[in-house]
Amino acid sequence: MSARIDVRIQREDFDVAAEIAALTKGRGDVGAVVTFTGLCRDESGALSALELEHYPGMAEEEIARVAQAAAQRWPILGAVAIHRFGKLAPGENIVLVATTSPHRAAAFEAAAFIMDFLKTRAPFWKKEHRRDGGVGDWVDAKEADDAALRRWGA
Amino acid sequence: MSARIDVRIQREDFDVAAEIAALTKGRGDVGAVVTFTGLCRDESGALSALELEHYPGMAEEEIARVAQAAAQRWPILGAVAIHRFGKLAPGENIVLVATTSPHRAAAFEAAAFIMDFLKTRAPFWKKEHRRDGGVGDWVDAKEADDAALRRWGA
Amino acid sequence: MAAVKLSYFAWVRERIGKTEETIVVPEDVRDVGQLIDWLSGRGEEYAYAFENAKTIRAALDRKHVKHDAPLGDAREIAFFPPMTGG
Amino acid sequence: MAAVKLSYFAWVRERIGKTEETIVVPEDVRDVGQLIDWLSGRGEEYAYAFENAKTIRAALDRKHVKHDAPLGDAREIAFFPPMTGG
Repeated sequence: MSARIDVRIQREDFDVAAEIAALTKGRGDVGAVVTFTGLCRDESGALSALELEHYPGMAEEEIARVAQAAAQRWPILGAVAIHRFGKLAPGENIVLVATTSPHRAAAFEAAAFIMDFLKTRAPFWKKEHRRDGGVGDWVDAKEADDAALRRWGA
Repeated sequence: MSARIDVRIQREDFDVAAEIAALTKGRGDVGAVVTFTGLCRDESGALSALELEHYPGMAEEEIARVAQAAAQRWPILGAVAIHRFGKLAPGENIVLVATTSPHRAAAFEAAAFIMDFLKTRAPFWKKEHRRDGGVGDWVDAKEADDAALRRWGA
Repeated sequence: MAAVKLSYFAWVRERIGKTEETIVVPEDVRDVGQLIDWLSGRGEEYAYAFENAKTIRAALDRKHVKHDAPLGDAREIAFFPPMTGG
Repeated sequence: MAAVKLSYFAWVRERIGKTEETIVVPEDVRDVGQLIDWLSGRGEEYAYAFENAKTIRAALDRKHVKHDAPLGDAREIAFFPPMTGG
């Protein structure tokens, strides 16, 4: 099965419904669409924004490699990954991963796999801006994110 | 964590973007939204439609029980499940499950859990309408769907 | 036992030829399996619907039950094939 | 070795005080770890950025590599902290 893979790195917001429509329109073989949307949290009101820095060029390439790996492992029909950069307020979208497949298990697993690897391999870094006016710390990488990779045998 | 659970059984289509907006609007604690959309496939061109029969009353109650079980097992903030009935053409939406959580693992697992149990417990039945004009068979329940429950310890 | 509403769905409904009916369950019919046996004796259409009794699912007052579940004071009993929604 | 473009991101960039620079790597600096050691000797800002060398990630021509990766004929070498996207 040859999957259509689409990766975009952009400042602007994305439209989940439009991405689902692009993956499914005019075809009768898609039985399952899974989307993951990651949003900026306010950390109990402490944060005014997250600033996302990325490595242009490598960010696209690395996420595409992750999506290709998912397409080799599961019979998915398509995958879209969009990652935003710049300063994002709480409640704003950060990342979208959408996968399509004839059946649900492949769509679910491929989407979770892409997110797990994207988290630890895509060259993005988050800096906190605090509501009290200070520029806070760079967000630390989480052990839980490395642990999440182990279930995929990585 | 008390999750907002919303179950609807309806003939009309649903709007994934509107459901995501309803789950996330005005709150800073949602870090992850997972949606699953199940669509009518055409089975390589053989099908003209699926006709979905359901048990009114029990369908809502049973899906709500499944969603409540997910909310007790994972720290989700909200869950929406919408299941359509009536005659649906290939490419049309059948079912939507959307879950929200601070972190991605709970949202992914709760959505997959709800779909797995909905498949084998929600009182819906699919009848095939064939493109050659005949009314085909009732779709058989799949062993794979029962197998999917085992990973949740059921 | 009081009058009980029976509902049928999918091919169980098609084989029996009705969506629902109200019956009075005999005293000696105490659980779901016994009700299926008793219904099967009511006519060819019931015998056909319940010919593979093991595959038939049942709900008492809109809750899934096994065939050994006592009917108790259920008001609504439904019979249907394994579910294929989602 | 030819001129190589170095790129720095996140707090590595902040500590070094520049986003990128072009350098000529000495002959005896053959892998990523040796390059980190050599850069650390170029000034306080580099020493600070690389003080916990083990936590620093590197990419050669936009591909993740470990510290024992030979520099080879890479044209672009990047240093950054563990990623926190998604």
